[in-house]
Amino acid sequence: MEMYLYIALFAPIVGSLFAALFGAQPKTPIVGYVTSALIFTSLVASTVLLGAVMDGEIVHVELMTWIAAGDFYVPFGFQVDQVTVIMMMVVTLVSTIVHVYSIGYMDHDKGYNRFFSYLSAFVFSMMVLVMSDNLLGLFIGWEGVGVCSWLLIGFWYHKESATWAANEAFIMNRIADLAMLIGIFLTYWSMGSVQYDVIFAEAQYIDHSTLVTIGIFLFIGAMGKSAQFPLHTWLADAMEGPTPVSALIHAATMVTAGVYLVIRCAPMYDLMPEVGYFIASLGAFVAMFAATMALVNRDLKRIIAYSTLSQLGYMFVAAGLGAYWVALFHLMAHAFFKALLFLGAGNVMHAMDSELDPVKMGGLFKVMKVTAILMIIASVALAGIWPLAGFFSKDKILEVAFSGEHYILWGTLWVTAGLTAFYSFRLIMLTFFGEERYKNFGFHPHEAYKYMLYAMSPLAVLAVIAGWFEHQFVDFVTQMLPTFEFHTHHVEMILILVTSAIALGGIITAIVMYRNGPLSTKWESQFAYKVLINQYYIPQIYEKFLVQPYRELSDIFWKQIDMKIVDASVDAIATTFYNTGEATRGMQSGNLSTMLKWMVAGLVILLTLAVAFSVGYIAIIG
Amino acid sequence: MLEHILSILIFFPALAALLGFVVNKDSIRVYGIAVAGMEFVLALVLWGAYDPSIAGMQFMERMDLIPAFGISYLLGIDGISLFIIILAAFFTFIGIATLPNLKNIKNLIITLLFLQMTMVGVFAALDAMIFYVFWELSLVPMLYIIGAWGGEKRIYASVKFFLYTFAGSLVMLIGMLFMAFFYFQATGVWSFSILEWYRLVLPENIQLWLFVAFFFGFAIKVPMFPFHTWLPYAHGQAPTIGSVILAAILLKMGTYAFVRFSLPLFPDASVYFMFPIAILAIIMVVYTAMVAYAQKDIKQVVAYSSVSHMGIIVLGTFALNVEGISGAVFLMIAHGVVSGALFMLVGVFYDRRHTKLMSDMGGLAHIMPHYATIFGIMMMASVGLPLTINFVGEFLCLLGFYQQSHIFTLLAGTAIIVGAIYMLAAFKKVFFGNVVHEENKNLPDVNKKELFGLIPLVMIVVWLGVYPKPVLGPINNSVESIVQLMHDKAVTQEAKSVIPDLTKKVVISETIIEEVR
Amino acid sequence: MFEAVAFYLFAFLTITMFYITVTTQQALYALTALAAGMIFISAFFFILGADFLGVVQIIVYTGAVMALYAFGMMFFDTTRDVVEKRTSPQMIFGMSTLAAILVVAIFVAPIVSDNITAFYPVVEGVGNSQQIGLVLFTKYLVPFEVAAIMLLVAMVAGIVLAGKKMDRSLTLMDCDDAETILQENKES
Amino acid sequence: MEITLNHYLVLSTILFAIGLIGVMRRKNLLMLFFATEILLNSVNIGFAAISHYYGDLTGQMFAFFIIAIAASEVAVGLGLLVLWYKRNGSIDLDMMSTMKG
Amino acid sequence: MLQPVDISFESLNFITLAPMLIAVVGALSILIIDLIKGGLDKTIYVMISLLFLLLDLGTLVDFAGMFKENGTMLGFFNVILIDGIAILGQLIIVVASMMFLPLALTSKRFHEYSNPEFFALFLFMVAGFQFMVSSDNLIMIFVGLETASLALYTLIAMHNRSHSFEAAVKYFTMGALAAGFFAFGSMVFYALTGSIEINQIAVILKADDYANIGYVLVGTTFLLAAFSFKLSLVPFHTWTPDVYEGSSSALASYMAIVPKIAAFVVAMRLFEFLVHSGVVWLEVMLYVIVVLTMTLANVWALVQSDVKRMLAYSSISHAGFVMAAILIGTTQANSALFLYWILFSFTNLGAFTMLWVSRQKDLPHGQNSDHPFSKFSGMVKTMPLAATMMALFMLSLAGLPPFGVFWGKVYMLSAAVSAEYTVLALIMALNSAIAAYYYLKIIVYMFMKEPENCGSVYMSNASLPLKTVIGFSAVLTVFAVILVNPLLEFITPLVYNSGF
Repeated sequence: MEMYLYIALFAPIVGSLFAALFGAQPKTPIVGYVTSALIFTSLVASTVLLGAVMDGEIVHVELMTWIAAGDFYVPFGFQVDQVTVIMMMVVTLVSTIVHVYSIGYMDHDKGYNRFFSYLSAFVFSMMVLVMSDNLLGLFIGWEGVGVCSWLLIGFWYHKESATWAANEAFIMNRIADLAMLIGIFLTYWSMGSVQYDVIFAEAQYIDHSTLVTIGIFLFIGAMGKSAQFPLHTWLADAMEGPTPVSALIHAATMVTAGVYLVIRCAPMYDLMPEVGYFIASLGAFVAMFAATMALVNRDLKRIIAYSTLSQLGYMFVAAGLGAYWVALFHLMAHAFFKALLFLGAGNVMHAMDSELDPVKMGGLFKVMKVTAILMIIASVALAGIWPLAGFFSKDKILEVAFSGEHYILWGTLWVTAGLTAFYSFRLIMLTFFGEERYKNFGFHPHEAYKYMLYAMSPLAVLAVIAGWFEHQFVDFVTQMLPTFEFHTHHVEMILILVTSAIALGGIITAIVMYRNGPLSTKWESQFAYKVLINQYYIPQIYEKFLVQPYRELSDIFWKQIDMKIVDASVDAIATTFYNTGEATRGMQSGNLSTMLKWMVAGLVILLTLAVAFSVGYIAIIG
Repeated sequence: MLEHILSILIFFPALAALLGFVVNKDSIRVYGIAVAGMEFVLALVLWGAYDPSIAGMQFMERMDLIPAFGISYLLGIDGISLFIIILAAFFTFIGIATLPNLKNIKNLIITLLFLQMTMVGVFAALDAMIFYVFWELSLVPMLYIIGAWGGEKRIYASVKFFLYTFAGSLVMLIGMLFMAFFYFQATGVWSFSILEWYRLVLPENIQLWLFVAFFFGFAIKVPMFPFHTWLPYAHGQAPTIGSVILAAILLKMGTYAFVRFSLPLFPDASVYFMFPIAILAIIMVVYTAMVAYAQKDIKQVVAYSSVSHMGIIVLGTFALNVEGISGAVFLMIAHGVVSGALFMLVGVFYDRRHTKLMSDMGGLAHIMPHYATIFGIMMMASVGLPLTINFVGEFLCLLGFYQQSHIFTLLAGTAIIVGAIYMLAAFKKVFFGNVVHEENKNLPDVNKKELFGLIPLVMIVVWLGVYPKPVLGPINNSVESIVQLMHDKAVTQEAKSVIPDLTKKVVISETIIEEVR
Repeated sequence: MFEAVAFYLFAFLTITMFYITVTTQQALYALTALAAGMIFISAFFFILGADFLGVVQIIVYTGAVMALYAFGMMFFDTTRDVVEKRTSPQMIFGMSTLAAILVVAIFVAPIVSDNITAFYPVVEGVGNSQQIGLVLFTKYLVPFEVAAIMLLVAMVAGIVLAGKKMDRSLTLMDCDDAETILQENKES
Repeated sequence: MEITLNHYLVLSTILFAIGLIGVMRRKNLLMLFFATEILLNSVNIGFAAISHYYGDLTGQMFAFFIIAIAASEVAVGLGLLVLWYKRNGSIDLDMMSTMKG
Repeated sequence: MLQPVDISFESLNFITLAPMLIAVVGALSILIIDLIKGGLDKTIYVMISLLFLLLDLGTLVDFAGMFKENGTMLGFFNVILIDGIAILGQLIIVVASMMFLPLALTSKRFHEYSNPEFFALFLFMVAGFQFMVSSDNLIMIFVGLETASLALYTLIAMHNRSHSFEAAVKYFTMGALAAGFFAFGSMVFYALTGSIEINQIAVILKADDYANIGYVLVGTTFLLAAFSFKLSLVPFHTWTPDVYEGSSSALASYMAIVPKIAAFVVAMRLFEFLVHSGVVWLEVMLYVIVVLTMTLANVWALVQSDVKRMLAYSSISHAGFVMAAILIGTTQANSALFLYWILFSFTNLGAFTMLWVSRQKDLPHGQNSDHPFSKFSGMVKTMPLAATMMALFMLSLAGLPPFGVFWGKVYMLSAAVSAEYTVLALIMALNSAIAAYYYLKIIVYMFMKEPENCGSVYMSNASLPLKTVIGFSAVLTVFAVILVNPLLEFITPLVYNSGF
């Protein structure tokens, strides 16, 4: 099995390096094929591993030592267990689809080769992230996906907005990464290792406050990657990247890494329910918060991005409340339908010459039937309508909240479910139905390549059926993760009905409201709209109170402090000496009389001191 | 030959430099490459012959120079110095190999070979006075390199560099003389041998004073805030080769000296000053990173980033545990490679356009993709991406210091944020966007000569990032012996508790430790 | 009593003479006053029983040195009034007076010591010159000879410096001229 | 009213101070040299007096050597003056400040 | 009645006088040769002088051997005192004089060397200095000092140009004043103790327990002023730059070494016991003077525009540095004094000789002094080897390891540190840093600027002997580290046995 593990792990990087060989050249079609094939190989290997794990075999290998200093020892260790293998499946599957899809999507881009190189590198990093058997290995992947995300967001680096967004994403993630590092440090110094098996075994013996600190710091790390408030702004901006990237990285895989971390550290978080409750509360808040922003946004991809954010909030609620398997389940389901949604959006963009404002579209159903259907499936799944995947996973989360008697959380999520359905169908309606407004803007939309659509189809299938395997899934992952005791059997059906009702209500409202295209611009002047469209003014606040002061402070540090104080004081010492020299060189007037006077003066001074001293001496000695 | 390999390493380049006066101007480049190459091979031989399982000094050489005053020509290396020597040889080699066409190249190459002598000498010396000799002597070639081949304010920069470091090291010299005097008082003989000094246990108040004296010399060299202002000038004005060597090797002398002198000689003082120095280090990290962000000249960005990274090294050194110190030593190597490479990269553009202002660049990724790629890799290494060389060092430094203080580590850890900010901002300004300057449109990408220098660096960055053991292992062994020595020598209870006890390993402390009255 | 009178008289005279020497505008007055002062000093020597010294003082100073200075004065043509720019006389007098007061403040106190012994005691009844001679040619033989050398040096120096050879400077000439001069010297 | 050694020492000091005045005040080099003679002579009085009061000949010896030194100095000094005068036509020392700083 | 004097020849210890006599005889023979046959070339006089000095040196070396067995030697009624420091002083004087002589063999004609009297006076001067250091009798010291000084004034003037006359007159006049100080100071000590022998004075003062502190201090003040003049300590230094500038570079280099070491030896005899007597005043004064001299001289050197003048100030600073040894007063410090001075003399000689070989007869237009900094612009491009040499000497003077002066500096600092003069040591060290600036200045000119003239000017005065001297100094400067141990092993016992 080790071989399959290595294949699964290293196939993507081989692809990436292969693509990198052609990096600076114009499009080389073979690059796309080879990388896709290698990712597919990885998928196959993962599937084999899945089989093995299902048979109860946990694969654990140690490739080689990485860092060993003092008592600190970290190897390159990989472990394939139930959670890992699920993640591997999700990652490789979505990646394979995105790769194939990208062959078409990036067809005309001159950075074609580069793109595949980055994309495969991302897959590799993600695999490292999920497969590592220790926190530091996870951190490798963690940073690796960060870099790939930076590269891919800034893929069209001639665009100012793209590079800006890339940097923002990277830096924001770095803030969280620092917390994560601190968490790792604390783990090491309190438990003596960063290996999962050691720390999970050790966790219950250490000081509770230390454990809580570790938990909080690791979670802050997760917040960055999963774009939780207040580190969420980068995700929407990250939509500057090519759409397949958004599908893969900013929907299906990377952003869920935070959730994965919490799930992975379940044995630890289990010991600190107070932190878990905090996680859940934050998750619920973000779910609602992001959903509201999605309501009014006029950017196709950003809407989906906010939706992602919102769904991540759901996952955190589940994970925080201890229902780790539910979180993982929603993670998986979400990966499928959200990737599908993004890829669909990609098709639309492709058709519309990269136009993203749904207000300028409308009636696209006629020209892009398949895409439209795929996106509708994804949206229905997202909205959580039976029998699609989203229904099963989301419903479980609400149930979890209810079961833990966290009614506020439940209420929030419940409302959010309605909002989710609403904005999803607002998007669908604006894009595919109603008046064909795109004609006013001179677009000539066309359907995407066939194979792109074929590539998307597995996702569609999964978005539909994934939920049906809930029981098998539960059985499988709870071999490792703790099971969650639901106390809601008596109200289970009611809950389902209530939830489905609000989802359906949201859909119907959206359809009704947007059946004739966008709303009038009148309400755009309303306060609520302004707040939402400006993302609660948070980016502005960041710009004004963090970025700008930082920039100005840097300038002050350089020009005022470094140059004018620190450096100038050094120079001042030198110039003082020099100026003393200049000022006193007149002493050497070259006039003999003056020289003689100096000599006598020296004598007189010495004499004065001598006499003063001897008078003093005599006075003391007597 | 192996018994004298250190002497050979030191004096071979110097001798070659003298002979180089005879070599014809047109052939001097090849001569330089050949000599530096041989030196590099010798350094590799040294590595090959080095026994990583021994923690103490190896390849020791001893010759009495001034027995009446206890000065002897005493050489030896351990894991800490070995790799810096190799790095020095390596950078001189690729530095000479990638030299662009400058005026007076003969003088430059001869000077570089002399510089190489001093660099190896500093790291191989085990006698404080010999150490001091090379330490000071290294200023002269650098002075010349900056002053003669530098930019507009080169004279100001070079003289500032010289005087500043010179002044600092004179204070250090006083410290050394005191140390020798205390040794004399304790034993009745003069000695400047560091190994002999290691055996001396000093009372805490004396340690404090001596620590401060040594600190001045080292801190200016590192350079630590607020003694750092010579560095931006030196880097800003120096030619590429000067910056490369300065950043890669010369700065490391300061931090190396902390490990070699300050820690084992004054363990109690090290504990006493741990937090003040940590505060300075944090200021270095954050403040200079912010200053770097404000720069308009790409070379200044890299220069300030050097200061920032040196802050982490200092912090790791004063973690006073094996993890931190090993990390610091490893980061010295790492930072040497990465900042050296970054300076070379800046030089690549400078050679083409004779400007270092970022406003004169922009969109270079379109024109020079290979350049951008290598720069990108080095930048990522610089911001401490895992699986690159810097990460290992930075991680261990911070990890080590975390044992001493959580909050300080958190503050210093912001390095990974602020570091990313200025680096990414600079990268964006240089490489992203559209090409706005007409002159830039036809710039050639990196050529073979430059690749010859850069590719090995990229390989090292990745290799040691993925598999640091060949380097980290020996470093770790030697650091362990130092930490144990510190623990054994510590006088105060506080120091004993702060510095970990590693009694499982038998180290130098077996030797008799003598008390000063 | 006689001693006191003599002391104060000569002290007054010497001080006056020397004061004139350093303040007068007339070089001739200065020279004359100096010579007179020297003679009065020799009077002290006689009072103090240093007859030999007194004689030497008169011969060397009043004879040789003064003659030399007189010659110099004629040479330099300084018989007329010397115009000197005055620069802060207060400071000059102040400093000197201060120095004098300081030293005097110390010197008014008697020397307290039981350990002073005369290493070369004055022998009663023997002529001063005889005693001097004895000490000079035993104990101070070497300094005496060195003093002779010193006088030789002074002589050579005087000759070289004031001599004709110094009139034309080889240092300032270009090489050819210098060679010619040397040639001439050789021939002469 | 006995004349003690201190009287002579004070006299010597006063004369020395007068000599100092001359040294500082004189701009004519020749007259400056006079002042240096005064300095040495004042010391001679002191030596002779000490010699007398201690009954020791050493002081007289010193005075004797000082006279010799003074004489030699005059020779060399005048030689230099002659040289200077021949070159510059003046012995005013204010003329003599071509080197300074 | 007087007793007849009965003196055995052996008791005179005639040998103690031998070295000086050789020099005197040499001087006389030169005068005689000139009488017999005039117009001889300078080379013959150089060689004769060298030979005599060699003889002189030989005797001294012999002495050093004898000294090791017998300890202090007295001769001629205890007027001549040969102890360790006398031998060391004489050795330095003679060796430095020997190194000076080849500098006369320039390719250009200079006035002084064409006069045989120059060499005679030179040898007299050497003898004078030798007398000065080998006695503790104030008369002997005074007479020796004056002999040497009078000769030196003449030698300066013999360069025969306006500047050198000015220099000689200034030096002479101030020297006369200093002679007055010396005489007065001696008188005070004589009044105090009835003796003019330093050892005797020390004994009597100690017996009196320094009861007449006022007298002691006044006497010390005058002597300190007199020696400060000789050693060019602030504020008695004012003659130094002018005299160095006025005299030829060769003589300047000589003046920076020999008169000062002679004065140092005497100062050591004079002040050492006073410093150790617990007269705090002297310690404080010396401290202040040392610090002022080092610092101010450095500060003034910073602003100079002529290399020679800069070197003059730097030599003041070096003297101040070395004076610290007398303040510290331990055996190590006094050994350091000699070590420093020996090592300094080579470097100093080299530096001044570099100026000497570049001496032009006619100053180009717009050049006011012999060696302005701008003259050396871009020297490395036209005369790389010469520039390297010059840089070497400058770096050595700056105290950069491993060159000569550095070892002296280290040993001196170590002495300061060992005697717990920490602050002084720090000031000394930081002064080296200030000094480095002006030494660097010329390096900057030579290596970092563009040439303004063709390179020939730097060698305009060169000849084989001069180049040899430079090479010799350079070799000694570079490989000084090898010399240090033998020197220390030679110096320390000599100093220790002399009781310092």
